[in-house]
This record gives sequence, C-alpha cells and structure tokens, in this order.
Amino acid sequence: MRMEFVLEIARVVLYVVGILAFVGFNASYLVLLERKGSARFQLRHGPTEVGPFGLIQPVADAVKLLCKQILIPKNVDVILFFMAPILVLLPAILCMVTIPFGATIAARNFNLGLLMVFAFAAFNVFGILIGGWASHNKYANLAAARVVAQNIAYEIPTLLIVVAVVMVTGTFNLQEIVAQQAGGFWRWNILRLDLNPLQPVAFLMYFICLLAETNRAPFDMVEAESELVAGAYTEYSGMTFGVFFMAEYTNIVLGCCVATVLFLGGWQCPFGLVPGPHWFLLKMYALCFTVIWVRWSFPRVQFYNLLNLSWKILIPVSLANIILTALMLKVF
Amino acid sequence: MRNTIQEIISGAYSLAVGMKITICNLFRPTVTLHYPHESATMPARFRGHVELACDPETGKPKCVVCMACQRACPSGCISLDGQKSESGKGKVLTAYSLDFSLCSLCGLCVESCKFDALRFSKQYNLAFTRREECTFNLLERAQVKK
Amino acid sequence: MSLSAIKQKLAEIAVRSADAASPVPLAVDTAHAVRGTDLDVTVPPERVTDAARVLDEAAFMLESITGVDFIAEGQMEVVYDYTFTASGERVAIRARVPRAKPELPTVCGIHPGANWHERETHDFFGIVFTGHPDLIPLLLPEDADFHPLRKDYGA
Amino acid sequence: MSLDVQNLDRETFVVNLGPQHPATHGVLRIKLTMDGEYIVDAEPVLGYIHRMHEKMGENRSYAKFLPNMGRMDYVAALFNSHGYVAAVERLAGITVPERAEFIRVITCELNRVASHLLWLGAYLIDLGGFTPMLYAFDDREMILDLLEAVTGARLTFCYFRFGGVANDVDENFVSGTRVFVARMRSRMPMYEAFVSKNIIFRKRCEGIGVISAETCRRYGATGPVIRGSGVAYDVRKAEPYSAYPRFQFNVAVSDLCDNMGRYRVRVDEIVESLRIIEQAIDQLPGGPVMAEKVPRSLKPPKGDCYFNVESARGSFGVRVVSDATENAYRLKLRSPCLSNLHLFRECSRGMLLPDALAMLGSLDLVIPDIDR
Repeated sequence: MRMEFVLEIARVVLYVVGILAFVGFNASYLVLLERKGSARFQLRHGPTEVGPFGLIQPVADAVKLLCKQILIPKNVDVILFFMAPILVLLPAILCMVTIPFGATIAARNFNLGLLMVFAFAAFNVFGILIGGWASHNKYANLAAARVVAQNIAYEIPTLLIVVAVVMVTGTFNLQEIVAQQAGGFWRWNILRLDLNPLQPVAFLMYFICLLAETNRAPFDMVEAESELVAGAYTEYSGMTFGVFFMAEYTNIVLGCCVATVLFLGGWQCPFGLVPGPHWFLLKMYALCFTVIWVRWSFPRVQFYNLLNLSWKILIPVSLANIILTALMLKVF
Repeated sequence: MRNTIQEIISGAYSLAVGMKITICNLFRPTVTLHYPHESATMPARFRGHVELACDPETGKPKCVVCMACQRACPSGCISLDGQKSESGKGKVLTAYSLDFSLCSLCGLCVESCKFDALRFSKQYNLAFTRREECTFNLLERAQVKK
Repeated sequence: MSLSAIKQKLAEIAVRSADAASPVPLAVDTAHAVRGTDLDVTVPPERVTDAARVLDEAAFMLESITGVDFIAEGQMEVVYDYTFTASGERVAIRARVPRAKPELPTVCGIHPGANWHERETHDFFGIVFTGHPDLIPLLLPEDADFHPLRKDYGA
Repeated sequence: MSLDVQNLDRETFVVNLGPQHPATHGVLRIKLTMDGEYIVDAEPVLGYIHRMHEKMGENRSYAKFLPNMGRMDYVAALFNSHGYVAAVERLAGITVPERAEFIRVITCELNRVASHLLWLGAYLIDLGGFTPMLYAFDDREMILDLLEAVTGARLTFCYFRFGGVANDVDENFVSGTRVFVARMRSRMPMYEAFVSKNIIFRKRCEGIGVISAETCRRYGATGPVIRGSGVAYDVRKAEPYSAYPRFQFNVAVSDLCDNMGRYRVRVDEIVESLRIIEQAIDQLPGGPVMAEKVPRSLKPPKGDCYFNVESARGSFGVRVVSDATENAYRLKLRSPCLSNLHLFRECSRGMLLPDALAMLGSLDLVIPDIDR
C-alpha cells in the first residue's frame, strides 16, 4: 500500500515535470524551427551564431526575454493584464495530460479525454480577450474583439468534425481511439473511406480550424502586425509576451497532437512495424512543420472572409459530414 | 452554388501551388551572404568615403591643394589646407579632413578633382560610437595605409 | 475640347497687356519641347476659379500648384500646372498677387486635389487661398508661423 | 463590405495610425475616426520627414543639388534625378548625346523594375505574407548590383549629370543586364502562380479599394494608380522624352479600378520595362556620354520651364525658375505620391481597416517623396 502510494507520487511528479519540459522544449525549439524554416523558405540562413546551426538560440532568446523590463502602461487593469498570459498558457498545458504519446505513456487515461481537451482548449480565447481588453489600447481591443469572433466561429466546425470522428470510434478515450487505428495506415481514421468517404476532407477542415483556433497565419487576426501593430499583444513586453508566445506554440503542439490521435493513428506505425512514441512524435512534428510551412506561404485573409469561410463553408460541410457518417453507420 | 464549389476547388489548388513553390525553395541554396563570415566585394566604382590617392613613386599625396573638391562639396564636409612647397612650385597638402557625419557620399568631390588625387575607399561598414570619430584625417589615413 | 478652344476661353479670362492701345490677352503659346507647356496663361488672381472651371470642363487634371516669390517686383506668382491625360497637353495658369496681401480664391471646390497643394503653398509662401476649407500647415509643424520659401526668409 | 458613413449616428473613436505603424511604410500618420473596424474618416497628417528640398535647391548651385534628388523618392531615385536634370537641360538648352539618353533609359527602367519589385514585396507584407518579399528582393538585388557597378551606389544613385551621365557603362553591365532580363522573364510565372493566382491574395484585392478614373483625375493621381483605373496616361507616351520614342512598348492599363488593377499594372509594367531595356541594350549607340561644353557653373537663361517624367509612382514634375544665376531661383518638385495619397481620405470612407490598409499599400507611397 505504502509502496504504491510512493510510486503514484513519483509517477505524478515525473509526468508533471515531463509535460512541463515537453511544453518548454517545444515552445522554444518550435520557435527555432519556425525561424530556421522561414529562413530556408525565403532562401536565407536564419539564426546561426548561437551554438552550432544556432541550436542554442532558444536559450539566448529566453534569457533575453527574462532580462527585459516588463512595461505596464498607464490605465492598465494590472491584475487582468498579468492574468491573461497565464490564462492562455495553463489550459494548453493541462490538456497535455490526456495526450497518449505511446501505448503506456499518458499522464492520465481519461474516458472523456477528448472532451476535456476541447473544454480546456476553449479557454485560450478568454486569455487573449482579457489581455486585449486590459491593455487599454485600441489596437489590442480591436484584436481582442476579432479573436472572440474568430474563435467562436471556428470552435463550431472543429467540434462538428470531432463529433463525426467520435461517432465512428464510439469513444472519447484518446488511448482507445488510437488503439482502434492499429494495423497500418489504411486503418487510420483519415483513410477510413469505408466508414465515411469524406474523411480526408474532414481532416483538412480540422487542420484549417486548427490554424484558426491557434491564431496562426493566415488566420493570425490576433497579431495582424500590418494592421493592428501587434494586436492583443501590443502592450506586452518581456516575459509576459514570452508567455503568450509559449502559449501559441503549446497550442499548436496540442492541436497537432489531437490531430495525430484523431486522424493519423497516434503512436501506431503506418506499416505494421513496432508502434511507439517515436511514430507519434514524427507525425506530430510533421504537422507542426506544415503549420509553419503554411504560415510562410500565404498572406493573411481578411477578417470577414475568415468568418465567411467558417460559417458559409466549413460549418455546412462539417454538418454534411456528420449526416453522411450517421448514414454510413446506419446503412453498413 | 456551382461557382462557390468551383471557387473552393480553384482556391485550394492555388494554395497548393503556393505551398509547392515554398517547399521547392526550401531545398534551394541560400542567396544571402553570411555577413560577418563573408562580406560582399565592392565594385570598382563603389562610392565609399573618399581617400587621398598617393603617387606610387614618391608615396606622397597627389593633391595640389586646388580646393576644387571643397568647392564642389554640397554638404561642406571637406576642409583642407596646404602650404607653399619648398621647391617654390605649387602647394603641398598639410591637412585634409573629411567630416563623415555630414558627407552624403555623392562623389562630386572625386568628379571635380582634375589630378586624380581623390578616390573612393571600399570601406562600407563604418560605425562610430562618438561624433568626433566621424572626422577623418585623410592625410593620416593615406600615410597609415602605405 | 481642343486646345485652341481652351485657349480662346482662357484668353477671355487672361490679363490684358499693359499697353492700353492694343489690349492683347497674355495667353502665350509655348513650345512643349522648350518650356514644357503648351499654353501659358496669366490670369487676374480673382479669376483663377474661372480658369480652373474651364480646364475642369475640358477634363484636365490639376498636377500641382506652386508659388514663386518675386521679391524685387513685390509680387508673388501662383502657378497652376494642368495636364490632359488623354494626349499629354499641358497648360500653366499663372496669377500674380501683391506680396503685401497675397490672397486669391481657392480652386478646391473645382479640383478637390488642389486642397493639399494650396495648403502646401500656404505653408511655404503664406499665400492665403480664401474659401479654403482647412488652410492649416500640411508639411510644416502645425504651429509654424514662418514661410520658408519667401525670399526674405533667412535659411 | 462598406459602411454608410453619411447616416452614422453611432459612437466613434479616434485611432492614430502611425507615425510608427508597420503599414504606413515610414512616418506617415493617419488620423482615423472609426466605428468599430469601419473607417468613418481618415485624415493623413504629413510632414514628419519634411526636409525642404525646394529651399535647398534655391541656396546651392544646380550641380550641388544633384545628390538631393536621390533622397526624395529613394526607392526610385533615378527618376527624380532624371526629371531634375532634364528640366535644367531644357532650360539651359543642353542637348544630351544619344548614348547618354539610352543609358538613362536603361538605368531608369531597371530602377522601375526594382521599385515595382520592392512594392510587390512590401505590399504582400501589408497583406500579411512575408515570403514573396524575399523572393522579390532576391531579384531586386541583381538590379542593385548592376546599378551599383555603374553608379557606385545602391540607392541614392546620383548618376545623371547635366548633359549626360557620370560615367559610361561597360561590357559587363550590358551582358549583366541581358542576363537579368532573361532571369526576370523566367521568374514572372513564379510570381503569377505564387502571388497573383493565390486565392487569399485575390480575395484581398479583387473589388477592394475601388478608385474611379474620375476620382484619379480630380485628385491628380498618376502612374499605376490612374492606369489601374483604366486611363492610359503615361508620361513616356503622352509627352515623350529622352530616348523613349525610339522603343516599342505598351502602356500597362487595367480597368479593374481596384487593388488588383493596380497590382496588375505594376506587374505588367515590369514586363514592359524588360522589353524597353532589351531594345535599348540592343540598339545602344556608341559615342560620348557627356555633352560637350557644359559649363562647370551652370547659369541657365532667365525664365522658367516644366519637365515631367514617368517615375515608378507616377508623373514626377520639376518646375525650374531661373534668374540666370548659379542657383535656381525657384525649384518646384511635384511628387506623384502626394496626389496619390490625397485621394485616400475620400476613398477609404466606410471601408474596413484591413481593406483600407490594403488600398493604402496599393498606392505605393514613399513618404520622403510626399514630404520632400
């Protein structure tokens, strides 16, 4: 009994540290990947000076951000101002708890894991709204208002797509969803055309929603630097901005993790070799790279086209997707 | 309805083409110079700040103190001084200072010089921490270079 | 409207020469290659709006307004440069105002684009365009009370 | 998407866009009165980088003013030099040798391509796309290298002189230009696929920022702005100057009147400029590049004259008034950007902020050119 208790404590500590390290590592090294990637997309070098190939650049960045003064503008609602970055980052970290990195590697194996992810993921919009509002800056206010409209618009198709997947899998348990996709890439949900011929389209739509939900270019209304200076982050400096930045990348990682679990078979091997966490990470980082790739390929969409895309295209198609899935389930 | 579908498909295609272009560029060699490790070679006519050209035989500046450059300078950044040469013929340059903080690198001074005594240096990455450092003593520079 | 028709209309507006015996209007045909304009008309300052209206009806475009300070003559000249976008003909309208009281009516109502040009000319020369909706400094600081392009302004 | 600003009874607020806003490309300030994201009124406030070039032109000799002309529209510095030099030449009656005119045309057109490429990149940044700018800069770099080898500078060229050009071009320049023309031609399909056809870009340009031809005329807007509204007004054709009448080229026009129209005009203009460069290189005559007997201190006869050139941004005009002394009596510089920006206030009413900024970008403003 006592031994079990100690083991459980050790397990919890291990996972807390592990997840925090994972989040911190990803946030810093995805920034590096973004900088390096964007540089290579644009025929430049990117950071090269700190460490070999600039590999220690994230450390330098972190030190710089930590050393910077945190400016608090006049008329700012200080409590909300500082609460906002934490409110954005924390839910994203919390969601990591349920992600199954491998058959046995998951902090908690919930039955309602998927539900929890989306419940917490919806929080980040509060953070940005509060941050933008508390900043007492017109650009930040405009950006905050945009972000709320954008997140509401994209929450709906995301959930509709996920519902269709859940109808196929019949469970909210992420570990189980992965387990069902064993046996090769044709068993992955993205290619289960026998269950629903629209599945690849659903994945694509999920990916678009992922970009919009994480406020990534071409849907980066929250920053929109050529329109709103730095949007909701305009007044944030030093590490407060750093936390927003971390949150952005953590959200991307989370979104990609969920996409991997739901559509790409999680830690399963595509062609019957040894499954394991390496497959999960490979798929997840491939998705992250695609997110970066998309960002450096396109201009930003207009705000109303962004909403049009959601309300006029994504939502109707995802509804059709649900109906089709239901029909297929009923018929076959 | 049909137009919308057509637009979605053609739009998605255009986005795919865009992504293809960027991914192709990912594997191309970079076009930028890796600055502190490599630096660009300046073309022969590059207009840097001016420097005095010396006679290859005597090693002395070719300048005859005709003041044409001082007159030609739109910003008034050139000041020079000379004294009668010992042989009694012509003048010898004793001081030539260029206030680089005023210089607009237009090159009118070099153009005005009939004796090829001025030329452009190839230095392009000049930086100073104090204003006084912007005033170059070109005579000294010419001697140091030699 | 052909250039000769415009010339005729502008000639009616133009300043008559001082020679009382033969009051010839001061509308000058100039060679484009030599002076850059096809027609150069001096009008009385109060009639610049009439000239502007004639050119506006002919679909000319107002390119710029500028002043020249002729301090020796105690006058300032305001030059309006027009161009015709279809064929590239140019007309310059000039008006001379006394330096002591440099005032002439605005052409903003006819060419909205004149707004900034007139503000600029007011900045630099202190020429007042009466009836201008918003004659505040454009390029100079908003509290500027000097007119740098006047010849008696010490640089 | 637009708002009826006439019948507005709601609360509005004021936003100071600039002078350090990323979309204003320098130090332009626009006082926006907004209702939500709709613009009720946009009043540009100018003069942050005003240097009074016109006064400088009056208190120094004609030759000493030459470097200033690279500092007005620094993105397309050669056009300003060309306008000024040609105006003084016209007044002083100097004939420029044929070779010099050809070199002027070649370098100017290279500069136009460079300027349009810079615009293309900057415009995409306005729209939130970063990568096309670097591709455009890659191409522009080649032009700058060519021009640097000839003029000695990369931005503030100061290359034209009264009666010709400062120094002759060599064989390297000729062959390098040929290589560049070929390369640029091969790059155009990439830009078309990457930028013009991109659905997001099209959505941001098509039907957005409509400026009618009549508005252009009333405000004196020229260059790609008026040509993007369907008026084929190009100074190179309307008042042929320099060696332009010798070459075959079309005036790029688009009657779309929107951002896309202006974009198309500029892209088509790059192609036309390449045509001109190619012809000029092929026909480049020999001979001197400076007119003989141009006095060192130029004193044009008393009088005034006007000269305008087609700069990359529109019609750039110079009015020189001479009193037969060493210095100009009056020098008026007509900048195309001033008039192009002027119509922004009228046209942006009722637009959404991002659309208005997209339109602002499509006007291709260079603030030092406006403020002079």
